[in-house]
Amino acid sequence: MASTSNEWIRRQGFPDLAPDANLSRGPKERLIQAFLGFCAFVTVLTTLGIAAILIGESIAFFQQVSLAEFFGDTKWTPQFAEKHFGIWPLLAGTLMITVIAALVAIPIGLAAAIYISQYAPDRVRRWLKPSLELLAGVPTVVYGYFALTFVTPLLQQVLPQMQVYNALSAGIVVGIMIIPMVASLSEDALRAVPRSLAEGAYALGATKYEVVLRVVVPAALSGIMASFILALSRAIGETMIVTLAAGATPRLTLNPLESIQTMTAYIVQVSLGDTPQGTVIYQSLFAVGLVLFVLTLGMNLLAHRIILRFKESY
Amino acid sequence: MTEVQQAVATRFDLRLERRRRFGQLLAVVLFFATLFGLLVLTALLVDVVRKGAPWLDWQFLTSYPSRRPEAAGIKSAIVGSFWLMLLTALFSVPIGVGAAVYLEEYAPRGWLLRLIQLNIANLAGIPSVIYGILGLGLFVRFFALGRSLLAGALTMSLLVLPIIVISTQEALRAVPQGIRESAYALGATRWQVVSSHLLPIAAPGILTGIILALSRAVGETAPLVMIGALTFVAFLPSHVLDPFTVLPIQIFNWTARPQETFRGLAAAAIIVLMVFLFLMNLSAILLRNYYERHRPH
Amino acid sequence: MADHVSSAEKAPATAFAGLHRDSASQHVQPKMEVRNLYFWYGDKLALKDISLQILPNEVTAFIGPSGCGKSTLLRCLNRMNELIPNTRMEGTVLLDGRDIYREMDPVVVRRRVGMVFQKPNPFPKSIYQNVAWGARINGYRGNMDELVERCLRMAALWDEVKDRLHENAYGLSGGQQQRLCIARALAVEPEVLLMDEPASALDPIATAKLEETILELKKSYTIIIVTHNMHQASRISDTTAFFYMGELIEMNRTDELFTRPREKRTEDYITGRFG
Amino acid sequence: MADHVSSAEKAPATAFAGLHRDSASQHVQPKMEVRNLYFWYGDKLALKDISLQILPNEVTAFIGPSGCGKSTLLRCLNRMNELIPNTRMEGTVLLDGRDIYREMDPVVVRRRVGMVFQKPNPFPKSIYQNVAWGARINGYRGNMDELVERCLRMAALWDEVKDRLHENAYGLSGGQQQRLCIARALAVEPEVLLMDEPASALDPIATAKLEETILELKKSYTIIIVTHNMHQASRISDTTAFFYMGELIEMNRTDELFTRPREKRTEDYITGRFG
Amino acid sequence: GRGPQQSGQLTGSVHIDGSSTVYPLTEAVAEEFMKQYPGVRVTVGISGTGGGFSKFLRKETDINDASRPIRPVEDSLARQNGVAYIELPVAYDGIAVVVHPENDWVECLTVEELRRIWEPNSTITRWRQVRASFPDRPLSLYGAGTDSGTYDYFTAAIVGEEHASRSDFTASEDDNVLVQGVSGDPNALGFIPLAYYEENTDKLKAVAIDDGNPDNGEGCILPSPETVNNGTYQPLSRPIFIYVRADRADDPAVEAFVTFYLKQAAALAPEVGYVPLSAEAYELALARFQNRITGSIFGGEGSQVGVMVEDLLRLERSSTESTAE
Ligand SMILES: Nc1ncnc2c1ncn2[C@@H]1O[C@H](COP(=O)(O)OP(=O)(O)OP(=O)(O)O)[C@@H](O)[C@H]1O
Ligand SMILES: Nc1ncnc2c1ncn2[C@@H]1O[C@H](COP(=O)(O)OP(=O)(O)OP(=O)(O)O)[C@@H](O)[C@H]1O
Ligand SMILES: [Mg+2]
Ligand SMILES: [Mg+2]
Ligand SMILES: O=P([O-])([O-])[O-]
Repeated sequence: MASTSNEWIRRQGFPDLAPDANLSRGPKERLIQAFLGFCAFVTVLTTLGIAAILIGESIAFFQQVSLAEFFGDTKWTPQFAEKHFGIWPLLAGTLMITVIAALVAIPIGLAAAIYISQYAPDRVRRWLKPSLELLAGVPTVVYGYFALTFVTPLLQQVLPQMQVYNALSAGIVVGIMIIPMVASLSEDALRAVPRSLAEGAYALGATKYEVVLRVVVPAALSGIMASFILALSRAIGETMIVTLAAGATPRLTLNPLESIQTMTAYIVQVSLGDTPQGTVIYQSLFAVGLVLFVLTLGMNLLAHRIILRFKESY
Repeated sequence: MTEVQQAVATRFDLRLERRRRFGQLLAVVLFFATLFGLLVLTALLVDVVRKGAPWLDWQFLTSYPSRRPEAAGIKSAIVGSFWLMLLTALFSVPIGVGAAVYLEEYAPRGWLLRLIQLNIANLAGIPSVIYGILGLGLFVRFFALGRSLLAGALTMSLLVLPIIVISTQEALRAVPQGIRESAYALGATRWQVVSSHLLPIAAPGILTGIILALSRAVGETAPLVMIGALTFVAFLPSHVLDPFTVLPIQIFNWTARPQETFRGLAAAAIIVLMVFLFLMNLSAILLRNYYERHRPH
Repeated sequence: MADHVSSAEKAPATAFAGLHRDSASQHVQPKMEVRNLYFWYGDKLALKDISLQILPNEVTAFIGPSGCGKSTLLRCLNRMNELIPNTRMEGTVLLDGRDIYREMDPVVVRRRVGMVFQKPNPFPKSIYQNVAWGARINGYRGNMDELVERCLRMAALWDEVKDRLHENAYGLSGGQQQRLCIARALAVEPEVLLMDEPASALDPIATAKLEETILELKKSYTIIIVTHNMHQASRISDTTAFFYMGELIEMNRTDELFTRPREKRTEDYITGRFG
Repeated sequence: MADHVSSAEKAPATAFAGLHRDSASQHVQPKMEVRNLYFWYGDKLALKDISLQILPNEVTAFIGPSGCGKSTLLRCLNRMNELIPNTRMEGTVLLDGRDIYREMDPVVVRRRVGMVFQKPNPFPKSIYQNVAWGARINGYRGNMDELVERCLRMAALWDEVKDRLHENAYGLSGGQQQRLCIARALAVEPEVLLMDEPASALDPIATAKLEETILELKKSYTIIIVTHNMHQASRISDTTAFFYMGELIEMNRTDELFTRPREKRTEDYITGRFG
Repeated sequence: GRGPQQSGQLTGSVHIDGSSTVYPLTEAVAEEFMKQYPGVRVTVGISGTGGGFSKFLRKETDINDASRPIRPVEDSLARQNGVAYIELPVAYDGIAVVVHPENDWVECLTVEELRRIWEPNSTITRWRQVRASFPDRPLSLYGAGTDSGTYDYFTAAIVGEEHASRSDFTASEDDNVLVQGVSGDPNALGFIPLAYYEENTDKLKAVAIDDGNPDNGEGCILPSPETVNNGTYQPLSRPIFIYVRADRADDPAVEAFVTFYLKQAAALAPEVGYVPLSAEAYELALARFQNRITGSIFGGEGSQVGVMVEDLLRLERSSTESTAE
């Protein structure tokens, strides 16, 4: 009955339309839809590819190093004559960097977000936010040398016992690098708080800071939390800054003045280094990569859950 | 004062002066916290410019790398970065925009869509070294592309894909629903709605995302280190399977050299990279500002 | 039995015969027909067992308090409801006797059943482009300039814009934009025109102009208009349907319904006791 | 001379004397007074030379077609207009004879002139917290539990929520949320309560409850309510002001205005000829 | 076509990867080579000796830069993959033991003292424990990254076993970072490639080494190009290499490059901070290349400490000549 509409058109005296040329399920439409679907599928393939490569090589690694050693040992010395494959020193290094970065980025980033979204005049805001985002565009190699040749000597004047490579300055600079991320995402969350909430508070005779700190910020809290977590997962994955400034000494320590090694720095070290392929040391790179992948995956899932909660709340 | 007011005054202690002072203090603190980020950026720039400016001249921009700092330049790195960016755009833009269009406008809502969405959000947070591992295993080794421009660009494309997808989705979501509805109500097919209305209206937002994604690609070092990008390349690539070098790799290499003078070169190369990134970001800012002013209501 | 939605009346033929028994159009074939329509947003039932008929070359008004389902029903008439995720529909909608959900392509349905929305939403293109676009994508082969002029004239907008056809449509006032949207809808030459509170964003003068336009259009089109303004409904419509909380309470000739409502709720509503 | 906005009447004292000549409240001091108020959004004039007076312990209704400036004027009465960027105001607003823009702190003004918005906007906190918050920041020294209960009772919500005071306010229905917002406003013990279409998001039952609440509150507060529903205005208000395109067309005792409008435009509007 | 080529007409490409230590020398050679042979495209990458070998043995590169001889596991992989290689020493690299310039107590250390400091599970944490005459100050140790050829060789030379060392020292893959470290710490003791010391003599102080073997110079010897070249700075000087894939050696571009390399290395090595081999050694190496002699002069056993490549090459030459007779 495809011709009914044509018949109708003839009856109605509108000879100029060709409605059947334009169907929602025509071959052109199908082809386009298939291509677009494929594009979306590429993102799935990427994840599968990463998982396949990391898991594939990690299996070879875990055939030689037991899971019990990997998670039980407290030393990570694959390149020494006496080899230990305990992931904890690398994890500890990574977490220390992340914690220090968080201590820098969270207060400053949040303060900047609040300032930009609630205090800055509109014109200032339009330039301020992107200028801050410029900080995120600085290549991390540059940050790495900044940490090593600027921040560390500066801090050593206050803390003379600090080593040249240390978690502290690397962590601080990683923190600086993720400030724009915290600021930008938190600002989005703050601006997404309906104006009506702020107005409701003002109408009760609240001053600006009461509206901002006690109504707007709490209302955006889950969005803000999500921005923290996303920024921290970026800190966990940061590579060049820690490679350059935090040293290459896997060490299970809580002293931020000492040199440490993170998971990412280890991966770069091995892939740039002397290690022949096929050895257990080389394979350890993938095992560490897998841990890193799982860790950031966990963080991202957590952030996602928080964002979902946040969307439902108004 | 009326009676009512007096009655109220006994029950409320407004402490207006204190509240106002605290509010002012907070505003100042917030302002300086914001300033801090900009100050660090300034310190970083000053530090780099001080070290690099003496080396920055025409000869530096138009020479190949050399063992002698006076003769060394970043011609091949600039061209390599440029090609890498172009090729990355070539792969990531159609796929990223296509994926976003599919997810926003075509995909049936449901668990599969949510899963893909979650996956994309997650990809955006995966460390770039891991993309390097993927690129090495997949493009360099499995597809035997070697350490070519193509392998590098494909790796970078995967890395920036989520950025493009997410920003395109946001731009599409910002298109007023009324535009979609009225176009469909005229008997348009999906693709007609997407191509004549949604993409043009969302274009500034999409472009902003693309610019940010590409500036990420230009500044990244770790994934290229992982796939083993080359350091000394004293010729310009002539096709996509040619070897290449890029600015961050050249910077990374120069900073590791024993001679102090090479660090000056590295700083000069950083200036070039930063100017480039600055221009990219600037265009993104201008676009976004334009967009905010000219958004259909 | 002028009240054609009593629950006993499930057979549409009867319903139809019932409704227009007293009108001149008794033997006219309905242009559109809705049979036992249910609609859900997620789990929430928004329309409950709606059956009604729309006669050709008439203006039918849908009235009822906010949230009663007027817009939802309107969207079901040209499959625009399918664009809203997480919704479900049951029942049948016929256009010239054919099932628009089962026998027709949605693109074709929407071309034949045009729609004008509550908020004017022109495309961010020139005035000319706004009108021409729909015709172009539908493969219009005639003279485009003529078509644009004809549609703008029908929408009573031509004189105001004829010198600025290539300026952006966003430069028009709200009322002009709304009439532009009507011209745009007319350019694909629909048979039925659905209008969802088209005057709600307009000032009184623009509203008056729009109402004139509607009365003019009625000669060639079948028009369904949603309005929350009962005076408007009484001024321009031939038939009025009153909805309340997802149900069709009463549908009748407009003068009849406003002067002699059969249902208590209709009366309460039109006399302003709620809403 | 009951029409107190005729352009000859710039002197507020005369206007005041004029308005209530026929009412019992002739010698009552006005609670609020607006003198020659102009308001601009950017370049657009939204209010033009408004002068009027609000009597204590009365309900004053602002009516008029959409966009006529009702909400804008309301915001000028407690300096909420200052939160909208790119706006400008001229003229004087007095509260108990004091200029709220020149002689008072905006924080104090807003505590004394409370506001309830068109769309219910509770804080995403518990019901209890919603009511207590405003009192707490304003340094309330009494028993908070008592205050919360009293306010919820006044807003006719206590019985419905007394068992779930510590649940999130977002779990309430729209009507309950609106009444919660009223309770929240009452908790800072304002003298004047501004309500901007408080019933527009509500169903008929919730609306009826709200109207009862307003009539109850009138005993202790001065209330100004914006509404687009003329029936509502006639049901609950003592005085009604009709606005049209930024101007105050007519203000009078409600029964008077609805039965014997002095202006043609008022009559057209209340009889539904436009809007 | 192995006939003499007009240098300007020669085309082709040479892909090199591998050690970061050898990189500056190879880069210098490539730069000069491409001036003379503009038609040949030489690329040099850095992925470490091990990473370079893994590419080399997959036939992804033509030449591998190596800061140590090939390892047994790599050698067997080469055999498995059917990759024959020509091993060519190209220069010496010294490893300097350095301290902070304000350090006025240490001028010379013996290999035995260094061993006690660096051996696995060493308990030495203060200078006093190294030698009684040293002050009682903490000792902080800096060393090349554990994944570098420098670290491999240092441990082999000092402790006697590759990768055998204490693990509580500050390591970095980046030698500049080590320079920063030692120059900022008055209690530091570290080891770095000689080139990095030579560039930073104002910030660092080198320690002389006494290997207790009078045959190669008596007593304490300071690191310098001469002492490395004449074999008296022992045991902390080592040869660095390039490995050429035998199946690519006949490629005119590769052949021209390698020949150029061996002829120019003597002149270019000092420019980039390395110590040239003796003229004889370069001749022997060139002969080795021309004769396409494959395999490692170290027997595929990895680093050997304290040998001069001249000696090994001479030895090999005489043995091949004797078998040829
Ligand atoms: N997208 C949606 N998702 C969920 N519920 C919806 C959605 N759209 C409408 N509803 C609900 O369906 C019911 C009918 O809505 P509809 O928009 O059809 O009402 P209406 O009669 O057009 O009202 P109005 O006069 O306010 O436009 C309402 O209760 C509304 O809350
Ligand atoms: N934030 C704003 N920026 C610019 N113009 C505004 C703004 N808010 C209101 N206006 C304009 O000012 C005029 C008065 O608006 P206002 O909201 O006071 O009308 P209203 O009488 O409350 O209408 P409604 O019944 O629709 O709420 C309108 O023309 C409106 O378009
Ligand atoms: Mg509606
Ligand atoms: Mg309003
Ligand atoms: O890069 P290396 O193998 O020489 O350390």
